Amino acid sequence: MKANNHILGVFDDPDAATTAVEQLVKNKIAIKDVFSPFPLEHVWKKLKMKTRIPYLTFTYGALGTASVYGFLYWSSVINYPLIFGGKPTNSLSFVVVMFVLTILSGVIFTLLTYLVREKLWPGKQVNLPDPRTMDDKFVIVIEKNKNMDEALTKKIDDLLKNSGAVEVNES
Amino acid sequence: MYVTVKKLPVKGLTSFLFLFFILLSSISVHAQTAEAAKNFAECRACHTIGGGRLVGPDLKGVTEKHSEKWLVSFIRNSQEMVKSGDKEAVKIFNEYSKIPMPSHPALSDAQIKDILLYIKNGGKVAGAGQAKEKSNVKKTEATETVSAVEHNLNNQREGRNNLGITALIMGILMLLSLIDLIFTHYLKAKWVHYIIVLSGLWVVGEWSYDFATSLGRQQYYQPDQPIWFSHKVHAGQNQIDCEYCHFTAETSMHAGIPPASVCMNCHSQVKQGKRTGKKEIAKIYAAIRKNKPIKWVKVDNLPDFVYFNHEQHVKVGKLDCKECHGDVAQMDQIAQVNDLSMGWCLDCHRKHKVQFVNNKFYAQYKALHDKLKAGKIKDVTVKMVGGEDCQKCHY
Amino acid sequence: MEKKYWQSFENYKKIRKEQASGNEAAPEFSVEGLDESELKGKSSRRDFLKMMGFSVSAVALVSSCQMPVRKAIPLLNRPQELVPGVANYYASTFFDGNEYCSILVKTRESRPIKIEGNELSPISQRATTAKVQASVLNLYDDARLKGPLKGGNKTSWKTIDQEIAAKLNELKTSNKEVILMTSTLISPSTRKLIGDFANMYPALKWVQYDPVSMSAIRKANELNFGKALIPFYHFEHAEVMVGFNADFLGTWLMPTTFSKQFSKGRKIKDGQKTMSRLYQFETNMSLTGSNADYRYPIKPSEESAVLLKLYNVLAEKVGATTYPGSTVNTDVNQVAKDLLKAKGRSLVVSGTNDLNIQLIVNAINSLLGNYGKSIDLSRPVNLKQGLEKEMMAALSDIEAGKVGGMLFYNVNPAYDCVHVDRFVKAMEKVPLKVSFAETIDETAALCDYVCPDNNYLESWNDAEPVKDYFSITQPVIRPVFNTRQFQDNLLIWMNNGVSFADYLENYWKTTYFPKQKKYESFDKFWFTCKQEGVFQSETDPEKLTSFKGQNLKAEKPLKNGLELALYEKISMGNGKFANNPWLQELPDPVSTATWDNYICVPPLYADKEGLKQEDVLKINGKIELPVLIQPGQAEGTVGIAIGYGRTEAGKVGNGVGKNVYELINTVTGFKNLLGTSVKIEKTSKTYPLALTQTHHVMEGRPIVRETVLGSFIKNSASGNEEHEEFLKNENFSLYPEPKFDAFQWGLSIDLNSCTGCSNCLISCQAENNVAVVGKEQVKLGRIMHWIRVDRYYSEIAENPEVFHMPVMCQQCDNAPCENVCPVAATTHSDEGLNQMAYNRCIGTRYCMNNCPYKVRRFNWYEYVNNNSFDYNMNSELGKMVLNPDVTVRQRGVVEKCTFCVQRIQEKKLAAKSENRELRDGEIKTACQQSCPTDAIQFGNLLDKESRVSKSNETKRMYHLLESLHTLPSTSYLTKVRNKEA
Amino acid sequence: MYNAKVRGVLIEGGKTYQDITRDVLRPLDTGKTPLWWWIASFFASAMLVWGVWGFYNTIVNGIGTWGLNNSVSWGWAIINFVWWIGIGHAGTAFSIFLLVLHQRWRTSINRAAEAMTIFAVMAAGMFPLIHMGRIWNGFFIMPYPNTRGPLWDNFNSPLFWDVVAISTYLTASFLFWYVGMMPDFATIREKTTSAIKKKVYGILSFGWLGSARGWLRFETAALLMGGLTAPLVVSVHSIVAMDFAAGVLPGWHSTIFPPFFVIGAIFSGFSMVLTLMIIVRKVYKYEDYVTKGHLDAIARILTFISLIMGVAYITEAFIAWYSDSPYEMYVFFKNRITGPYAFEFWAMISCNAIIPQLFWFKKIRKNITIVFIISIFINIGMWFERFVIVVTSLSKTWLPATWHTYHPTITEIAIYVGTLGFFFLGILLFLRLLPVMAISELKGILKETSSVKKINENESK
Repeated sequence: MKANNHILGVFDDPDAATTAVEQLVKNKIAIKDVFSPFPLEHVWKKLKMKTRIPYLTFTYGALGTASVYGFLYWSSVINYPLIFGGKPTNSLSFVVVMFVLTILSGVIFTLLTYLVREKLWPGKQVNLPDPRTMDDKFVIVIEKNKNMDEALTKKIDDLLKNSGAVEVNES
Repeated sequence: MYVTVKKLPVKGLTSFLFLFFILLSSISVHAQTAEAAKNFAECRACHTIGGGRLVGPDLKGVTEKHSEKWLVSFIRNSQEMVKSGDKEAVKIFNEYSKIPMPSHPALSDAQIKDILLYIKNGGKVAGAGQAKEKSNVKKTEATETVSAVEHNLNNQREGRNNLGITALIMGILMLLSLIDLIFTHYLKAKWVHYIIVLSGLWVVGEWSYDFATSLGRQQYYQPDQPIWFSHKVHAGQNQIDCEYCHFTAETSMHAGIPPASVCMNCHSQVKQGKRTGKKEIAKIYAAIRKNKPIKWVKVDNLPDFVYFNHEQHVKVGKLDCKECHGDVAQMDQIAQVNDLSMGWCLDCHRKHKVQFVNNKFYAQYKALHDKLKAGKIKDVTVKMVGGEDCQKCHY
Repeated sequence: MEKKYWQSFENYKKIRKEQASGNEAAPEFSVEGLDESELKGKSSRRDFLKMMGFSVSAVALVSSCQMPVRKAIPLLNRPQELVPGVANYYASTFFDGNEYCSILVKTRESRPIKIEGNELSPISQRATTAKVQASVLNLYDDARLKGPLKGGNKTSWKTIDQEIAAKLNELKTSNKEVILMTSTLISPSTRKLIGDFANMYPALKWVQYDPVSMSAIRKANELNFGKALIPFYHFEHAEVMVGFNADFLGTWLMPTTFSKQFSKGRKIKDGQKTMSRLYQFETNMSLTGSNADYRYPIKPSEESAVLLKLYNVLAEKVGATTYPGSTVNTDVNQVAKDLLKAKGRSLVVSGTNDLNIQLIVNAINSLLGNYGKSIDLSRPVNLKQGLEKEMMAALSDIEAGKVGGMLFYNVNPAYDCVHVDRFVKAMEKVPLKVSFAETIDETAALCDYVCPDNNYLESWNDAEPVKDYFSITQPVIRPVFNTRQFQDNLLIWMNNGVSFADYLENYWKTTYFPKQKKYESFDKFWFTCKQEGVFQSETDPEKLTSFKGQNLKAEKPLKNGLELALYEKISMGNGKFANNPWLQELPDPVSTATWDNYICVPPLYADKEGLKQEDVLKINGKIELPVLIQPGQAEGTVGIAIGYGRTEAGKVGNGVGKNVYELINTVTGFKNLLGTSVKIEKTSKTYPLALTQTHHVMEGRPIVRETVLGSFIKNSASGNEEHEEFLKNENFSLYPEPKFDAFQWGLSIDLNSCTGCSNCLISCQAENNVAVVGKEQVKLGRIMHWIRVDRYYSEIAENPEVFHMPVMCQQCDNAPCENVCPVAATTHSDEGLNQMAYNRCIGTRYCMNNCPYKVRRFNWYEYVNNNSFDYNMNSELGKMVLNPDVTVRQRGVVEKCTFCVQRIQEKKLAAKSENRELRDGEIKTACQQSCPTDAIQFGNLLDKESRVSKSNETKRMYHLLESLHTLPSTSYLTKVRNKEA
Repeated sequence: MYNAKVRGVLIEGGKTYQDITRDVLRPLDTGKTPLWWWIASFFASAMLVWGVWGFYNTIVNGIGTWGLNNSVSWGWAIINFVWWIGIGHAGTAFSIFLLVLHQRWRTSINRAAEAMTIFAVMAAGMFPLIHMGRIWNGFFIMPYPNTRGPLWDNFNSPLFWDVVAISTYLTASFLFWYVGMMPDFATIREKTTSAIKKKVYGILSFGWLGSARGWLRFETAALLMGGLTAPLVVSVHSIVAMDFAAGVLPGWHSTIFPPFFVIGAIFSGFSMVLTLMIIVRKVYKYEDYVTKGHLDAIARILTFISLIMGVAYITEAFIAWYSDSPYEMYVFFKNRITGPYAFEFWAMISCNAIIPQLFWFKKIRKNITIVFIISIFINIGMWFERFVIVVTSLSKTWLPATWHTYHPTITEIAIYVGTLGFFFLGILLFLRLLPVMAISELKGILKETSSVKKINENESK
């Protein structure tokens, strides 16, 4: 984040942070992001955040099942049919393998999608607005843009303060 | 045991195909004469036509020297004639150091006459003359130069080595680029790293797959033999039938390595070769003298848990030696051309047709016959009669 | 393709001639890659073609993944009939001094690898015994001598010949007695040769000596018929057989022949009304006893009394003279009734070597008019010619110092003589001691010269087991070591130029060739004899004087005290083959014990004395042996097997079990295995016994299904109700019934014919390279045999009914084992075989768990080239016996019966290349081939005409554990006992 | 999902967010390793080394070094395999079931439980490997493209299902576990003083930010993975059960097995969790987080499951009797309830079905020592159950002639002890190097629980 163009409202109580967000949204003030040591569901609601990962997961599962059955059928019916204990080659017991591998593909690809979407990878460099968010502080980040005049800034400060921010920093 | 009449026709057929490959003849040949040529392939062990004396006399003009009747009976069984004291016979017998010409009870008069015709013809199949001329020319060249087959082999062998080297290089490159990517950010353009790594993975992957599959296999294996023996000369130029030396191919699981005595059939006379002079042939005599059998190096090896039977494939399946051993007639030094993997066997078992109608044995496969009649299947492959079962080869 | 192999015409002619004579010798050359002893061997068809390279590597490289350079070394000159990779069969004869069998020897790359019975022999009729089957392994025994020894050190034949000849002449001049001690010799030519030898050395005294004697029978017949002979018994002509301590199916006289004959009367078809009946009075539970319809445990001391009682009952009925006998409470009336019903169609035999008893037996048989019918005096049996008194005379002579030289051929008195100690001491007095033993046995160890004899597979010989029935022994391989045949020794010492081969040929030319009319030229005759192995001369038997009755008396049964009954085991016999690991590991058909002898104790006695299995007892304060509680052992008796406790047998046989020959009963002057009274005391020790079976009753499960003749006649499906039940809802299954085209291999086992002789086990072992695992492993339940002969007792412990059931892989069509193998190592073939790919197996052993028949075997260790398993597969020589067509399994893989798939493939190929259909009966599995009672049938189930299909059609047919719906291809036929319900 | 029902006090001692962070990170941050850790690790490693000997002996000499034979060809190896898999069920059962069921009290336990799962499954995985006769050909079990035809595997074989199921289970639960730890790694990254730890945990944390959107996706992904893995908990042990149920053997061939095994697995898993957590909370002084309430909850569950087990045993026996198959009857009544293996059978019954019933008494549930002991009894009992199933059935099957008993050898014991060593070593490393409890999740529930506390106090007044 570039320096001196953010307002950070620091809270030490999740509910306070939530109310602050509520206020800001009400006043049509764009919130860049909220950092917290643990998830705050109300904040998502207020900010109307959504994710489409579940749909993807379903697709992965479906594809997984199909391809696994495809392989099983090809290998044991077409490619090299062998008789085991008088059973038909296209056996009912494929279900077991299909079931398990469906789950596997679901899990792995879901995770990958998540990592990609979040742009997370081992050794990624980060700098937090405030390291304490990893411990006990909740920080609301508001970006300052050129058309943001003194008054507005002041208003934001007050809003944050009133809704219980322990400190409001510029950075 | 002795020649059994019922054997010959079968053998005839294989050698018939064999001849076709040898002559590379594009034109269809009249069966009779073609068969004569094939029958003569055996005579070639001891006789030439205008090529000078071998074990037996040069047959050029023999048809003028003797009456056809005499020749026929002589070829049928020379020894009887010698015993019966036929002058000419005895004379020839003594002249050629009392080596009797083996009898051919199985050959019909017609066949023998046919052969004589072939000899008269100067060893040309009537009609296929041109073709044969050409092929002869080709072969004489081939002996000096490296034949296409061998060339091909070498390429493949080299190809494998090259792949190995490339893989090594790519591996090193990958390592470097990775180091650079993480620690020393020397190259700024990241995509370079990615490309190197990806292509590296590809090459190394291919190489390791190739390596893994060739484990315990020896494709392109081409050991040096105790005697510099050229199949190109024997099978190629002199057109000696494979089964002249590998005589048990139709009676046993092993094709058989010829005893030195078989070599002696010709080399008791042929004491020197075009390319190696006396040196190599002398080794045979040494072996005989020292009573030490020649230790040939086995080229085509199968693992011990695989049961392979030549009789099944050569006699029953009517496969040509080539189909597994490659075009031996084009190789000086024999190499293993196929990887002899289970997959390779099965591919053939899946494609190759069995002698389903020709061989009475298969009459027992009622259901298949019905299918065949009903036209449900066009032909019967080995697979359909259990060619994919484990215990056809593993027990 | 003959034309290719001649070199010069001389050679060519030679080959022609030799082919006719079947005895060619191709030019000599040295055999590469054999150890020095073998290097001396000269080349011929009968050589190791180790240089063939393939066969041996099949063993050595079974598991190696690196590719070694393999040499393919051809013969320098290839003999005629040898085609590498194709088996040759040669007719020959097995005779170990005790047991006779006409055989075919299967050779591959000129190595003998398997013994089969010879169909053409009227005596053994394709039957073999376990010993015969296993004898091929003796050829490859490491203990065999590599060359002649003098005073225990290597020496050359030259010195041997010179010195011995010298010594013999010396003795001749000082006319000291020279004793040639041999086993019974049934070879006419050898007997003649010995005669010649004796003419040259008049001081020579020839003693035939049998460790287990049957001289009493000869004596009795001498008294009754004026001729000391053993008649030829015909059990097939007897509807009622009564055996007294005669294990004629196991070890007595000619078990092969008798099993064949016995089985003829036991084969029974649906609707058949009659079947032969066997009564057995015996002390030990013998194999024969276990097959008897009625079995009476009796003490040895009771036998004569019981017999006399039986005689008297019969005599009264037919009004012959009766004799006063002592009282026994064994009931013989039923036996008598049956015997009288079947006059002339019955047979009474006793195995006890006791004159009184044999006299009574003869008397009974003559009462019943069995002579000339079920007993053939005109064709006497030449086995068992040894007479105790000769041996004793010899012994006393030696002790008296009259004897200057001893020659031992095929005998081992220092081990199996009753008076071992006396004998061994006496031997010191003898200046010249020569042994012709193949190995350093106990006697050879005492001798100063050992002239190793050839193995019988390396020898020329002939045999006349029964008068006018001849057979040939011909070498199928050149001597592996620097050994020489006994007869050749004699010939050389007689410095008579000919070799025994020629001697033999001449003898036949002069003696037997005239006795036939079929062949005009001797060459033809001789060729056929060698080809067929047998010859029957066309002389009509001479008549014997009629029966002269003798005074019969019976000894008084002992009231108390413990009586000992020694017996021969099927596997060990008299102990000659003790160094044969196959035989050592062969489970006794009755006790299922391997690798030991032990004291068989009757259950009640054990309870009374508080004896447990494996407790060690001391007999007469000397010999210590473990207890084996043996149901059916007669009260007041114990049984011990002879043939154990060898000290000089070799690495395998040494110190296995204890030697009990000294306990033989000699009070009557006859060596009698029965009747020594012994004292036993309990020690604190225990000794582990390796039994292959730990549970002995069927728990009321329908495993062996049986019925009695009575109810069988009413309903041939009786005893097989379960099967009817099963048929009602057959193939009640989710899946369609398996279908096959052309072939579906099936095996059928007639439990009524099967005597449980365990011959098939060894045959299978030899055919399929089954490993020997040793006592500890057997004890752990890891025996490798592909066939088990399960043995069950009925509930009554004192005298149980016994069931024998061979179980091998049942080749199920719905095989539970196939479903569970993760790597597809075991699948179903299109010929209905349950196939096992060893090289795919990773050894999860899931299939073993899931096999209801528990016929799958796991290679718990590496059994090849492993010093912890120092048996035949751990020596280069021993490995020569392996069948090159069958993979030697690696450690960690599961193996099992394959229905001898290699034989199936072989015959199919033969049919293909001869362009014809496969014939029924062409394929014979190893077990089937060796079965002396033809209990096993193998063939194509889809061919409704095949033998196996036919035998499956009977109402007696059922599948083992059929309720599991595994659909086995192996079927069983119910056992029918000829009993009153 | 964070506004679920409040369920009693979960975190005691009026902790603040900082307290939580500090408490959880304490073991990681302390510079020098405590003595008890070294001692424990020493013993664990010793066990492991002995196990390595066992492996060596087996691979070099062959399976013959075990007590198995032609009739009983599965023994301790398979018993232990099933036993470990069973234990491996707790973690996932805990975190995932309770996550999906929105059970808040799991938060202070699930991390440890999952770690336990991972190591238990790894330990279990060793047995099928070493159990193979030709381990060097083990790769045959993978359907990889090859030059043998290509020859694939037998997809009908329960053993093949095992391979698939267990590897899947291991992968899935590991990923789930790791993802759960990412925020905590980030916390360590920010809190820790040492540069190295900052670097290492930094890499491990994948650059986690903790932004609102991040949390949203995180929670969704976690829930999805959890939801997907949940069926595995059932399927894995059902499949293991099919190893037996698919067999024809009397005593194996029974439809009750899959559910029966799953329950058994959770049973042993929970008891193992109990065992471990009691130790951990003592050593790390986590009484405030892993409260008596937690233990009590687990104890109640165990009581319930043990009842189910009891019923299962009775059902088995009843069906055997009801089927009227002589073979089944024999196995249950002549070879288990009585016969050579009676001891194992009754040990199983008493440890699994009878002793846990003591949990009915509140006193006992409250007495940590007794709870601890009983939990160990259950583990033993479950081991015996597997022994009874595997060995008794095999030792006396259809044909009495093939009956044979089985006794383990020192090698088999060594291998078992070795895996125990491996397991404990793994747990010890986990305790030393990773956050033992899910920090963020604890923080997530802190507020409500503390408010609950107030409420309770008011009520109690």
